[in-house]
Amino acid sequence: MLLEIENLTLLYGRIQALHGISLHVNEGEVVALIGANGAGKTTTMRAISGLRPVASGKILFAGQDVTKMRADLRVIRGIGQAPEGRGVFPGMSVQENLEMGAYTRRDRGGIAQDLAMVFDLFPRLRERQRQAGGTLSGGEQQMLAVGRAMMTRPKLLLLDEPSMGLAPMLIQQIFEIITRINEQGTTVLLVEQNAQQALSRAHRGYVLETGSIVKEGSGQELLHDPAVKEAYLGVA
Amino acid sequence: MNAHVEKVRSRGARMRARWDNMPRQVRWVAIIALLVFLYLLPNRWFYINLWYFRTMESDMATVLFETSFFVLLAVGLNVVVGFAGLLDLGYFGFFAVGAYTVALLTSPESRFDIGWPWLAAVPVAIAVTMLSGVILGGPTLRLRGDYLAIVTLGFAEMIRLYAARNEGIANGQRGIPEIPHPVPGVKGSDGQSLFGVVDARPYYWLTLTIIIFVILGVRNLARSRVGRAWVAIREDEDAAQIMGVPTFKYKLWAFAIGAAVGGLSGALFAGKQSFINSDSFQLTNSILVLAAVILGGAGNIYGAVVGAFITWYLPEWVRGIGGVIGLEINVAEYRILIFGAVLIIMMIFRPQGILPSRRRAAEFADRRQEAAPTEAST
Amino acid sequence: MDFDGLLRDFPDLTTTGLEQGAIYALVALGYTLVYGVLRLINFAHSEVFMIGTVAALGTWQAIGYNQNSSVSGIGTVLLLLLAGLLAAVVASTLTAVAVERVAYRPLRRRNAPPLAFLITAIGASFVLFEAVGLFSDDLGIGGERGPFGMVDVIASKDVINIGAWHITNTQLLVILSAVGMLVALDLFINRSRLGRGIRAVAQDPDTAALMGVNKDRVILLVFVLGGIMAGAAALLWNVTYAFSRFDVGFLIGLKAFSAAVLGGIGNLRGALVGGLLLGVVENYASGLFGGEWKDFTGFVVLIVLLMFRPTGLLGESLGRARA
Amino acid sequence: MSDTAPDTTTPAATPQREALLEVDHVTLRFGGVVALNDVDFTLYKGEILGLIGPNGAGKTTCFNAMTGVYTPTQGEIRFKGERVSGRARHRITRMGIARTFQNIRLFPEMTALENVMVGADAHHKASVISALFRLPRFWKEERSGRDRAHDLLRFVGIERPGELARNLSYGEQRRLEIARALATSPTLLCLDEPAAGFNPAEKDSLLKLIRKIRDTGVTVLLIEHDMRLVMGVTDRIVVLEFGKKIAEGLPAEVRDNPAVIAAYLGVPTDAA
Amino acid sequence: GEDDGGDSGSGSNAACGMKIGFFGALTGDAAGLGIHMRNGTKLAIDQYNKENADCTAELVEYDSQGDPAKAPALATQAVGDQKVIAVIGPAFSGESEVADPIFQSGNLPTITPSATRPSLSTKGWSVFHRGVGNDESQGPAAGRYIKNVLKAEKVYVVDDQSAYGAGLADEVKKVIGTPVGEDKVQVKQTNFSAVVTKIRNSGATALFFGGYYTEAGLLLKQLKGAGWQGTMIAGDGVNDANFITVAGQAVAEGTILTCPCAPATAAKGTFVTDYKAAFDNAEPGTYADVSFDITKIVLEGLKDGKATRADMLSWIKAYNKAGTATGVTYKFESNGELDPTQVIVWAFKVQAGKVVPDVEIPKA
Ligand SMILES: Nc1ncnc2c1ncn2[C@@H]1O[C@H](COP(=O)(O)OP(=O)(O)OP(=O)(O)O)[C@@H](O)[C@H]1O
Ligand SMILES: Nc1ncnc2c1ncn2[C@@H]1O[C@H](COP(=O)(O)OP(=O)(O)OP(=O)(O)O)[C@@H](O)[C@H]1O
Ligand SMILES: CC(C)C[C@H](N)C(=O)O
Ligand SMILES: [Mg+2]
Ligand SMILES: [Mg+2]
Repeated sequence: MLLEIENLTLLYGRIQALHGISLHVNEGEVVALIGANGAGKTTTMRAISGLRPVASGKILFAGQDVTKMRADLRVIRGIGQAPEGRGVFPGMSVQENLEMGAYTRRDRGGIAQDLAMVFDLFPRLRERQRQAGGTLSGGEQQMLAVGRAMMTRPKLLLLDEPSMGLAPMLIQQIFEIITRINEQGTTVLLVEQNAQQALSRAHRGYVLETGSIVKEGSGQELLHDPAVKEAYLGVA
Repeated sequence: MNAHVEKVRSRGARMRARWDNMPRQVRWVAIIALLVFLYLLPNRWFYINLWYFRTMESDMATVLFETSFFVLLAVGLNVVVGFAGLLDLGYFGFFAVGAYTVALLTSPESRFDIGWPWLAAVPVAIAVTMLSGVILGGPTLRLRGDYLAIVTLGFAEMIRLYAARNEGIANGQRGIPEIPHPVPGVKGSDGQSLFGVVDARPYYWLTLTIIIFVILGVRNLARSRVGRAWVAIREDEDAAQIMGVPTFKYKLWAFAIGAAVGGLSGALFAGKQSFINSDSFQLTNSILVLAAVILGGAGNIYGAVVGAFITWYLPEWVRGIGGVIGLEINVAEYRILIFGAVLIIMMIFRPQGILPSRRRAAEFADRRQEAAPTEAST
Repeated sequence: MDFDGLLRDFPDLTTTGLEQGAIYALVALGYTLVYGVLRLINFAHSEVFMIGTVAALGTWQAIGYNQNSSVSGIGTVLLLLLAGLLAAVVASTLTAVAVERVAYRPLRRRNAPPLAFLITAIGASFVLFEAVGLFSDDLGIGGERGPFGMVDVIASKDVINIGAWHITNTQLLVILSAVGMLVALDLFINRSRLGRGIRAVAQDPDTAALMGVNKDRVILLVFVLGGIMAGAAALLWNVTYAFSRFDVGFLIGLKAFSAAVLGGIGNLRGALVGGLLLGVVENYASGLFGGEWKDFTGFVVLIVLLMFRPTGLLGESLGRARA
Repeated sequence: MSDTAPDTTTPAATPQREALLEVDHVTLRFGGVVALNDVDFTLYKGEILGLIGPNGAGKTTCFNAMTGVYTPTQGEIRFKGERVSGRARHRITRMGIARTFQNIRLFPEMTALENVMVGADAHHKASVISALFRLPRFWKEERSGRDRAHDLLRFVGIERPGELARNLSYGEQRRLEIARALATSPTLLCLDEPAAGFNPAEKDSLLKLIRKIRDTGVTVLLIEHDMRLVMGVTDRIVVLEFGKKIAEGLPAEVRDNPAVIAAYLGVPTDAA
Repeated sequence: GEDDGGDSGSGSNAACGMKIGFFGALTGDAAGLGIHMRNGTKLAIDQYNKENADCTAELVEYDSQGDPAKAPALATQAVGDQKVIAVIGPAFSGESEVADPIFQSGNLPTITPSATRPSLSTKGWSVFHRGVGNDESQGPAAGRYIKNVLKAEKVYVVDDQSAYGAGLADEVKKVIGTPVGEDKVQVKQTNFSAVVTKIRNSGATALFFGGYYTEAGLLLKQLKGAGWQGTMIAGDGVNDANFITVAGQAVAEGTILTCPCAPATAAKGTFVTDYKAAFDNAEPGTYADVSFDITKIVLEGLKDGKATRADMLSWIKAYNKAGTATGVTYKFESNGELDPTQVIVWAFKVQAGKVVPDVEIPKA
């Protein structure tokens, strides 16, 4: 098990956002986390990457307890994230943003190779190499955020709604990319509103409702679960 | 630790709720009692019984007067910094404009030598200060955040440096002496003018009364569309504009109102002190007022009052504490040092201020929760 | 207005202005670095500088050189410079780090609102300069709150004389070292990995953490860099003016902060440009209108310039571009 | 308030259409980047117009030009026959254009109710003086603004008016943005990707909300990448690519336009 | 303070338990000057108290830091304390302009040992007395010294814009004619590069500085650093050992300092030895002797039973006796000025790191 979460609770001021959730991700899997607005998906991601402190519970990564570890140290351990809201460094060029992704890496050769790969995946970014991140369009920033997370070469890649704000054609593409990196050996935890796509590509999935996990199963199981269908797939 | 802070917060919230829930009459009685207390405070027969509270080394009434005009300044600056979110580092510039206007119009030693009575000069001083606020704000309020801070600071320094010049109308470092005291017509029981040199009580009463009126006015503004617009500007100026808030106009209003209050306190200061020179307007003073506002809790009028009280009264009170606790050292000398340390400690333990506005209290409570994990790994 | 005088003195006013400006610039770097990363005006930075001047002075006195000593021999000069530099840099850096630890870090831990930091910084500033003011008598570096005279390390001599234009050895030293330090710092921030980390924290601290940047270490580093620059500035100040006082940081701090804003706060090169410009403009104003207009004109230029270039001469660079 | 899906081909195609907003050959450059290139279209009173196109096509830039954030390099934008650019932003709002943001920009430390009241204040006249002395006009406006804000919150479905905006969930925040924009009493409401981050069920309720808004007489301009939503709610669609308009027409026409398919939709499996 | 009344219970009719204020800079940039005067006053009171152990007087210090802005609060405090029967000071002209009107309204008599701005005696303050000559004697004397002794042709004049510095510079200019250049600096200024450039390039061989020692020291240091070779002349505000501390010995060497007083180090009687014994072997500084003598005026008044401010005021006005330290006969004119026949002006010189008396400058 690469990631294991036990009984996690998290507070925002007086609001309890997570009510003791438990989930796990096995090495080599794509796991999808779906749920309505405000269900706590992003909150879960932030807890895993260490951006928010948890109130109780445990997070184990590769067998090690990382519950209280600083976020930057978790990155070194191998957790990479493309955050919700993209988090592009507005004053850095596209290229520098991508290089930031490789901040903890020392292998120059590997970095150059990955940079080329990201540019191949998103030709738009290559065109805009020197443009400041802050002036990119919404979708361009989304590409940058995903590309940058890939540059960290994580063991576990956390993607928070990577398709948000992308044009239909690109949505298709981004899911293909996710499958591809997974095949190359990266484990992926994916939060998506596009549940159809997410579940059909995921090995397993969890459904989150108001801070609790209400369902789990293989991607296909969930995809065909009538309740899930009604709530998240929009097949009325 | 966290649990402790949580408790403090909820205690504050609980007290606030309890106050809000009290019957109207009870609240009125409490307010009136407080006011009576404040008006009685500078009388020797009254404060002499407040052993540890009163100032031991300096004249209580004088300290109270100084504190009160400092409170007035804080209430004015709170409009600018606390409500509209404009960081003004040069608030004393307006204070100086008010004081100099009065001095020039009233003092026989001024270049104009027209010798107006103090009372007649006050409205002019307020108007001139307001105008100077508009003149400064007009071209500079479009600047954002910290740029505005340095511009206001520069403005205050410009006024001070201009005043420090010998040849200017402000008489340089020599300043303008012999500014008349307020309302010479009003006589005290001894037949002397009530507003004299030695007895500071009338000045305190005058300032206290003014503060009450200013607070009422500012409160009305804060609880209106004007106040809402200020908060919106503070939160997200672009969004406010697009929601139809004429941001520039409201910022200018905040500036002008703040300036007017600053000018008014400058006028009071000149009338009491009867002398001003450029040294009375050092930058440190602006910074002290700002510290008062933030210490008290920016955005809350009563916070500003409490903050200003602490900022001014505490160091004066510390002066006399050496004798009380039986220490040989001259505490008076260390009072600024102590005050600096108090600032740090207070802000560490109550970063949102002593009496934060409800809004900011809530904001802080949430932010605190969001602090990221800090422990390094094993 | 004295146009003839200005014309006559123009070359010299320029060099002395650059000399003063170079010191402004080095101190300005501290403001700009901290501002760029934390979006806070570090009010205590003026004291970081002041402590540097006092430390160098104290060291010199300890080695036996006071205001009445005369220094001869290049060896002694170098020794004094080195000892002074070491003392100033160490003292300034320690002060900067102490300020971060005492006045900033606890607040950061609590996610305090930005204005709170302003106040703790002001508090720290009060404590530092009051302490030096009160105890300088006991420390033997000057009377209580009084001026501290000190040894003139480098007897200044004209090294370049072109007509009416004199440049002294100290002026050359001050200007060149300031420019050199800035170039080094600029390279560090823009080229090195740590430098990129600093910029990342400046623009988006949360995301920077997701890239593996240790925020606390970056912030510490920023204070250390600011302290080093302030320490160097303190030494150069001592060499030029051979004088200090408990409140000497106040005006320099104010000017340096103005210089940082003038050049575009958060922008390193802006700090240099702003500092030099401010130094020179003030001198020209003194020449033209008289010494009493010096500081006044500095602020006028600042305000007028900001009205036309609202983010300073070179704009912001470390910080977020505001989209 | 009928919830039946509308026949997308019929409405608003009638001839006596009154132009509300004219984008008149607008070009906008950022240095070398041409974000808008001679874009030209008209928005008619009472319709819902969709603005779509690939990422970076210039849609948000177009919004920004309409709301006074940017000034066109060439060409002009007219609202009710009057030029928009060059006016202060708050005046543009008072002319009747309101918008939401692609990245949510509420006043996070104000309550939901206060957020909406700020919008409602756009048309209030009470001066600083009348607020200072609590003159009758102040009370009148304050009461009507509050009532209107409560109505709007109910309209968009937010149940906790006293909650701070920052504590609302993402979806609620998006709806609050709409309520706040509506409070300025706009004739034109511009929505920038309002469904981003919504799941299909939530998108459905948004779709109903947009129709409800149109039924109150407000014209709507909608940027959205979700084709089901766009096809389901808009009357007409304008398509941008690389800052140029490449198509304009009824939803059905646009959907089948080969240029649009090539540039934007891709293989049409995804679109509902 | 608010003590209970002191009991005047001694045998004679002397006024007991009264306070004498000293008003001047005890800390800060110009503290060097203030401290010597305070010491002179303290010495006088201590001696008095030793002789009258059963009926003492108390010294109250009002540390103004020489800052006019700090003066009103302190003056008000002094006026408010009815036990304060007279004030020695204020020491500087700037603070006098501010504080004296307040003393006037409290009818609290003052004798200043040092505030020399001429106009102080023209404001109609009946409480004002000056124990030395004013700058109408000091300024012209300095001017004559520049013309007759230094024989400088090209003189530059700089002042610090203070009530004292600017006024003194004006008096000097009246005598020396048009200077080659003039400039103004600010109190607390530290960088004088522009002024330095101007002075150096003007070709001036002498500089008159009107102001206090810190700015003077810094200015001179920077001037010499820039290669200027001329001589600086300054008034009593610079006449203090601290000037040399700021400027450094080498730089200060040869500077001429005036004072409307005689050298305190050569004071009469036992003053110098008493002073050294009382204050750590320190040499008495400028005006220490004057302060000592004028304090004794007040002390004699107390001894004579003057227990109210009004009585003390008439005592001072009627006083006519030579001081033991200065030898000057203290007799005040109706405007508070010292009897003009008693006014002397000395020139001092910095030599080998010390301020030493040079010559008494002859009148006119
Ligand atoms: N900074 C915050 N302060 C207070 N409450 C918050 C904060 N961030 C999120 N919440 C609340 O926590 C709950 C979970 O939010 P979260 O962002 O994790 O949801 P989500 O599942 O990612 O939703 P979405 O699909 O809208 O992104 C919501 O009720 C939200 O209102
Ligand atoms: N300030 C700017 N400087 C330079 N280029 C800019 C600036 N603002 C936008 N651009 C560029 O203009 C183009 C249009 O951007 P815009 O935000 O309008 O796209 P969009 O159609 O809204 O895309 P999306 O669907 O991804 O949000 C983009 O390529 C963007 O990089
Ligand atoms: C102590 C003296 C130097 C004071 C000076 N003569 C003045 O009038 O201010
Ligand atoms: Mg989310
Ligand atoms: Mg967009």
